[in-house]
Amino acid sequence: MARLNIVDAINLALHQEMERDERVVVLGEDVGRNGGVFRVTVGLLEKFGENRVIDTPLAESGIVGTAIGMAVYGLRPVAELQFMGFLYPAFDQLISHAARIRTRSRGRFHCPLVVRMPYGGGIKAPEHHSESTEAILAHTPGLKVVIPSTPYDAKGLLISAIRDPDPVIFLEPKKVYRAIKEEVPEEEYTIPLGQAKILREGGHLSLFSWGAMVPPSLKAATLAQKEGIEVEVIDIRSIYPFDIDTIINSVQKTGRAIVVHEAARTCGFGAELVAQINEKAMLYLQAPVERITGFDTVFPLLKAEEYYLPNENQIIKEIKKVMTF
Amino acid sequence: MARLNIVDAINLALHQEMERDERVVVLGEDVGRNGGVFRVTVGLLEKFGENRVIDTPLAESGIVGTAIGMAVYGLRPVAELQFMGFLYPAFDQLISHAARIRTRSRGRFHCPLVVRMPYGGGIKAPEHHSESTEAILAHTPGLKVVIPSTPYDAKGLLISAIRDPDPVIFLEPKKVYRAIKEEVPEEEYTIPLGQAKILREGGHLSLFSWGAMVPPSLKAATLAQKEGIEVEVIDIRSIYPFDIDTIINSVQKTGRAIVVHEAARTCGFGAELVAQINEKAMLYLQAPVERITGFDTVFPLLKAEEYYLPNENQIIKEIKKVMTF
Amino acid sequence: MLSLLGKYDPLKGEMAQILDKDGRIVNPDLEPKLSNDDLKTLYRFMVLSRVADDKALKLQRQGRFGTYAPVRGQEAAEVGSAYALPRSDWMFPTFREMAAMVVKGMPLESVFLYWMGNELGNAAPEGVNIFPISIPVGTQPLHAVGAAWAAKIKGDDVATLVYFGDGGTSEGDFHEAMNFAGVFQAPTVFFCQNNQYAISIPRARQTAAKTLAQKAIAYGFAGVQVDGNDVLAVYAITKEAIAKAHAGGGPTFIEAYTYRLSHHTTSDDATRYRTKEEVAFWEERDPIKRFQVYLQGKGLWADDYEKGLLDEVTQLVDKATDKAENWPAPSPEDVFKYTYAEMPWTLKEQLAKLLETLG
Amino acid sequence: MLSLLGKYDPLKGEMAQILDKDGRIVNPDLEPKLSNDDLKTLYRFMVLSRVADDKALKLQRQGRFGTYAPVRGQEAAEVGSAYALPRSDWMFPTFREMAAMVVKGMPLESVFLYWMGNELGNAAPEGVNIFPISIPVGTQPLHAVGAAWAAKIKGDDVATLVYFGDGGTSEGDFHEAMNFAGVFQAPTVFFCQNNQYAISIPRARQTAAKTLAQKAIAYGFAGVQVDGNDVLAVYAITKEAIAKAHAGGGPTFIEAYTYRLSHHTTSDDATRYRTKEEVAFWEERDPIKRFQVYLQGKGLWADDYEKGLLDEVTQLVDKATDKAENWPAPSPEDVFKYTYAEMPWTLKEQLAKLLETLG
Ligand SMILES: Cc1ncc(C[n+]2csc(CCOP(=O)(O)OP(=O)(O)O)c2C)c(N)n1
Ligand SMILES: Cc1ncc(C[n+]2csc(CCOP(=O)(O)OP(=O)(O)O)c2C)c(N)n1
Ligand SMILES: [Mg+2]
Ligand SMILES: [Mg+2]
Repeated sequence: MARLNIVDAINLALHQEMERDERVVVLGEDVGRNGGVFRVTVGLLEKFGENRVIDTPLAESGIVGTAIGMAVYGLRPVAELQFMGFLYPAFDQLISHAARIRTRSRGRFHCPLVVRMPYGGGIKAPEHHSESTEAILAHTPGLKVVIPSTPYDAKGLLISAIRDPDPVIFLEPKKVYRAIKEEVPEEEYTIPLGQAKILREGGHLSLFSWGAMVPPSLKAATLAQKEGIEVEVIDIRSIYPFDIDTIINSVQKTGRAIVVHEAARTCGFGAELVAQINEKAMLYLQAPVERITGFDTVFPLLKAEEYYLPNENQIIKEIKKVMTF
Repeated sequence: MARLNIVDAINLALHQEMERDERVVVLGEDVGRNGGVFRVTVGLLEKFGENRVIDTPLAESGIVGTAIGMAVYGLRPVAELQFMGFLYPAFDQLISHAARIRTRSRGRFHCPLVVRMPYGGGIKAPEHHSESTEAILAHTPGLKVVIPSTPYDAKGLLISAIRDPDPVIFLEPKKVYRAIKEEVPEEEYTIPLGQAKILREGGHLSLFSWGAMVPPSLKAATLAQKEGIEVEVIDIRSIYPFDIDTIINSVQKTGRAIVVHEAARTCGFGAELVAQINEKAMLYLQAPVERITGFDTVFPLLKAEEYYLPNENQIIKEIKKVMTF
Repeated sequence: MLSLLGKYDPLKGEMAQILDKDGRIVNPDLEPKLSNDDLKTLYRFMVLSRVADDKALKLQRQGRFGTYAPVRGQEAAEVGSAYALPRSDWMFPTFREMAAMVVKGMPLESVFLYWMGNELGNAAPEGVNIFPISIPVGTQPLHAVGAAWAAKIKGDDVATLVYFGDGGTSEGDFHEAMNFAGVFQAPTVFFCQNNQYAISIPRARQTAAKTLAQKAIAYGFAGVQVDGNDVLAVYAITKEAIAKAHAGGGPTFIEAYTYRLSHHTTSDDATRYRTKEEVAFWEERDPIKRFQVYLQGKGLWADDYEKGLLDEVTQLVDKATDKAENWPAPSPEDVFKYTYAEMPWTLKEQLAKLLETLG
Repeated sequence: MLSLLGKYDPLKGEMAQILDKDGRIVNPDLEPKLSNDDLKTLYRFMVLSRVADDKALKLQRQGRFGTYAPVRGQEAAEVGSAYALPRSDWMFPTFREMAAMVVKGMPLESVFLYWMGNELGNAAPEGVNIFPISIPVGTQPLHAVGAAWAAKIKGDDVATLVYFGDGGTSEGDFHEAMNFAGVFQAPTVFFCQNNQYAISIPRARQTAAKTLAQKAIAYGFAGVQVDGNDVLAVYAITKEAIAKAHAGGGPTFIEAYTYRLSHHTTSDDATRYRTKEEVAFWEERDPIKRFQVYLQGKGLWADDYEKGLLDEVTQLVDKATDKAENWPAPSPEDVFKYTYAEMPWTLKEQLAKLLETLG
C-alpha cells in the first residue's frame, strides 16, 4: 500500500477503471499530452491511446454535450473541466440533458457520465479559479454530486462514480490536492455514494463540512477538545444524495451543530442542512444551527483571499459561541 | 386607473421607462415584430423603432452577453429570455460577467441590466417550459432577483429594476400572467427592491411564498381562517436581497412558519429562509418551519403536472399539521 | 449517379435540385435509382405526415393535445432525409420531426402520446434508434456528434443524423458540435431544415451569411444547400452524406431550403409576421404536389390511388389517436421513478408525502 | 496604400505580410505611412513589453506575482493592433494583453498590481477605454459587440476591438458574438491571436478549418490572415478594419498568425508538449528582431539607441514594480463593497462578522 495524495489517488482510480472497463474514456482540455493542468490524468494517454484519452477543443459545453452522446450510446466517459469556474458554459448540457435523459425517455436511455473538476479557493489563483457552487448542482434533479476530502475517499468515490448508471459530478478540492497523503490500497475498492463519514466522534457538537473545509474543521475540533468540548466531525462527502441518517443521528446526540462551507452563504448547501435539521431534529436542538461560510461576494484575488476562506480560528470561535448559547 | 393583468402591467412599465429614458432598449427573441411569445412587448417596436426594440438571433448567451456590453457602455438594456428553461446557455454570462463587472473593476464599470423571463409551471407546456430555479440566481453574488405576483407589483418592481444600477433578474410567474387583474395606476411609481409584502396579517402562523404560489397561499389562509387559524401571508417578492426584517418579525409574532415554493426542494430558496429563521428566531419557534415545495424531479409534462405544483389543499393540510405540532 | 456533395458551392449560391417546383426533372443525371415501391413509400410517408399533422392541430384545438409544432411544408425534407438513413444509424430529432421519426420507425401513437403530455411517448421502442426529442434549440447536435464519435471509438459501423432549424444555427452549442465533428471526423450528418423562420425571426435576421450551408467552411468540411421541397434531391444528398460518414469521410452539413407553411406551434400566430403573398408563393412549391406530378409522370399515381392512400393513412392516424388517448394516465410514481436508476431517500420521502396528500 | 482586407483570401491560404522574417519589405505598396516617431514608438512598446514580461516572470518565481501569462513572441500582434486603435475606441482584453493594454494607456503598474492579486489593477483610469480583463476564454467578444452596437444606437462614432486566442474560437460565445456582429453590422474588430496553442492543444486540434480567418465566412463578413509577427502588417490591417468599422462597414475578423514563445502561464511547462526545434523555428521569426532590422535599414536604430531604450524601459518597469508592490493591501471592506452599488444587509452582516473575527 502506497502513501498517495489526492491527485495520485484519482490518477490511480482512472488507470484502474480504464483497465477494467474499455468503455471508460477520458476527455477534456489538456488531459492527454499534458496530463491535465493539475496532472491528474498523467500517463493515461501513453497507456490507453488517443482513442480513449482525448484532448478536446476549448469548449466546455462541447465536452459535456459530446460526452452525453457518448454515454447514452454506451461508453462511460469521464470528462474533465479545467476549473469549476468554467463549468457554467456546460451548465445547460448538464441541467437540460445529462440530468434528464433517463426521465425524458422513461428509462429507455440513461447517461452514465462523470464530470470531474477541481473546485474551491485557496491556491492564490486568478479570478474564476476558486468557485464552489456545489449547491447549484445539488438543486438540479437527476445529478449526483460528490466531494472527497482525502486520497482514500477520492479513489473509492471516483470508482463508484464511474460505475454509477447516472451522471455524477465529482468535485476535487484543489487546495488540498497535494496537501494530504495517506495509505491508499492498490486494489480497487468502492465507497458507496450517499454516505457521510464520521471523522471524529464527539458528544457535544456536530461539525459538518466537506472538501477543503474538512482539515480546518478537524483542527478546530482538536483545539476544542483541549477546552473540554467534544466535537463530532462529519465529512458530508456526498452532497446529493446526502446522508440524512448520519446527520440527524449526530444532531440528536449532540443537540448542537455547525456547518462549514466555502461557498457563498445565501442558498449554499449549508442552508439545506440547516433546513433538514430543523425539520427532523428541532426538538433536540439546544442552540441554533450555525453556518460558517464564504461571503455573498465574488471570491477575491490572492491579496484578500485569506479573508474569504473559513479557517480554524473562526470555527473554534463559533464552536464556543454555540456551546454557550 | 385601469384594471390590468401582469402582462399588461409589464408592458406599460416598459412603455413608460422607454419613453422616460432613451437609454432603455429591449432585446430578445421575437420581442419586436411578434411582440414576444407572451405578448409582453407588444407595441414597443411600433412606438420606439428597430434601434431600441431588437429582435435578436436565437442565442441566449448572445442576448445576455451583448446586453452586458451595452449596459457597461451606457445603455439600460432590458433583455427578454423566452422561458426560464432557456436561461442556462446564458448562465455563464450572468454569473461570470454581469454579476462581476462592478467588483472586477472596483466600481470603475457597472452593469445596469435587466433580464426578464417567464418562469414556473402550470401552463401545460412542453419540457423546459416550467422551470423555477430562482435559488441558483440567489446563490450568485452580484445579482438581484425579483419576482412579482401581482400586476401592481409587476409594474413598480420592473421600473425599480430598470433604474437599478446593478443587474436584476426579473422572473414573471407565467401561470398567473393573465389570471389576476387589478387597478394599476397610470402614473409611474416604483417599489423598492428588497422588500417583502404582507398580504394578510395573522397571529398564528407565517406563510411565505412568491410568484404563482401566492394565490394558493392566500386561498389556504382563507380556508384556515374558517377554522380559526389566523395565517399571516407574506409575498417575499425580492428573492435577493430578501427582506429579513419582515420575515423575522412575523415569525417572532407567530412562532410558526411554512415556506411554499414550486422549485425543487433540495437547496431551494426555502432552505435559506428556514436557515435564516433558525439563526435569528429559533427561540420563538413553537414548531419546525415546514417547506411545501416541488420535487427533486424534472417538472413533468402536462398529464402529471398537477402532481408537481403545490396547491391550497396541501397548504391547508400543512398549516393544520404545524398548528398541532 | 453523380456526386452531389462538393458539386454545389454555397458561396456561389448553388443549390442541388432534381425536381423543380412543377415536378419536372431538371437534373436527370442526379436522379436516385429508387424502385417504384420506394417512390410510393416516400409519397405515402409525406401524405401520412400531412394527415397526421392536420389531426394533431385539430386535437390541439379541442384540448386533447398540448402545444404542437406542425411539419406542414417540410414533408420532403423530413421524409427524404429519414428514408436515406439506415436502420442501424441514429437519429436526433427536435420537436418538429414527427414525419422523420415515423419514417425511422417511431410509432405514430408514441409521437401523439408525447404531445398529449406523457413522457412515455418520447421513448423509442427497443431497436428504433431515435434519441428522445430535444426541446432546447441547437443543443442536440452535440449528442449526435458524441454518439457518432463513440461508435467510431467502439468500431461500430454507425453514423448519426441530427435535425435542427435555421434558428438552431445561432446557438453556441451548434458551433461547438460542428467544430468537434470536424476535429474528430465524427460520422455525423448535420441536417438543417431552413424553413425561413425561427418563430417570427426571418432567416435574414438569423445570420448575415448568404447561405447556412457556407457555415460548414468554418469547420473544415463540406456544406451543401439542397431544395428541401424536392424529396428526391433531399434523399439523394442525404444518402451520399451518410455513405461518406460510413466510409470514414467525416461530417457533412446539409441545408434543406424549405418553408414552414403553418404556424410555428399551436401557440403561435404566423399572420403577425408574414404576408399572405409569401405563404402563397410557397404553397405553390408544396413538396407533396410536386412529387405527385413526378409520380403521375411515371404512371405511379392516379386519383383512385390517392383516395385509397388517404383512407389508409386516415385510419392509421385515427387508430394512433385512439391508442394514445386511451393510454393510462401517469401515476405519481411515474413522476419520480425515472429520475435516477434508484430513488434516493429524498425522492422517496417526497413521493410518500405526495401519496399521503392525495389521500 | 492599397486595401489589405479582401485582398488576401484565407480559403486560398493567403496571408498579409509587409516585412518578412528577416525584416525585408516584401510588399512595399502596402507599407503604412508612419512617421519616424511612430515607427520608433512601435519599437519602444515592443521592447517595453519584452522587458516587462521578463520582469513579471522573475517576480512570479520570487513569489511576488500570482500566475502570469507572458506575451513573449506576440509583441508585434499586440502592439501593432493596439497602436491602430483610436483613443476613443474601446479595447476588450484577455489575460495575455499586457502589451496591448499598455499601448492603449493602461499604466503598467496597474497591470502588475492586477497580477499581484489586487482587483484594483483591473480598473482602467477614467478616459482609458479598456474593459477589465476577461479570464473565461471566448466570452468577452460578446461584450465588444454589445458595446459597439450600443455606440451605434447612441450615434457615437466609436468602434471596439476584442482580443482572443486560437482556443477562444472554439467556444460557443465566440460564435454568437460573430453572428450578432454580422447581423447588426456592429463596428467591431475581432482580433484573434493565433499563437498556435491553447495551453497544450495545438491549433490543428482546435478546429479542422485550414485557417481561422475563414471562420468569418460563416457570419457573412470579411476574415483575413496576417503575419502576426510583422508589426507593420498588423498595424496596417487593423487600421483598415477600424476605419471600415467607423465608416459603417461592420465587423472584420483578423487572424494574426503568431507564436507564444514562452509557457502558457507561469503554472505551465511548455516543454511537455512541444519540441525545441519548433520553438527555435519561431525564435528566428521573433517580431522584435525583424522590426529592428527594418528600423536599422531606415537609419532609425543603432546599438546605442538600443542601450538607451533598454535603460529607459527597465527603469519604467522597475518603477511600476515598486508602485504596485507598495500599493496598500486590500481591506476586508474591499472584498464586499463593490459587489453592488449599495451593500445589502446580507453583506453588511457578513462583513461585520468578519471584522469581529479579525478582532
Ligand atoms: C435554447 C432555446 N431557446 C429558445 C427556445 C424557444 N423556441 C422554441 S422553437 C424556437 C424557434 C426555433 O427556430 P428554428 O431553429 O428555425 O426551428 P423551427 O422552429 O423553425 O423548426 C424558439 C425560439 C428553445 N426551445 N430553446
Ligand atoms: C472558458 C474557459 N475554459 C478554460 C479556461 C482555462 N484556460 C485558460 S487559458 C486557456 C487556453 C487559451 O488558449 P487561447 O484561446 O489560444 O489563448 P492563449 O492562451 O493561447 O493566448 C485555457 C484552456 C478558461 N480560462 N476559460
Ligand atoms: Mg426555422
Ligand atoms: Mg493560443
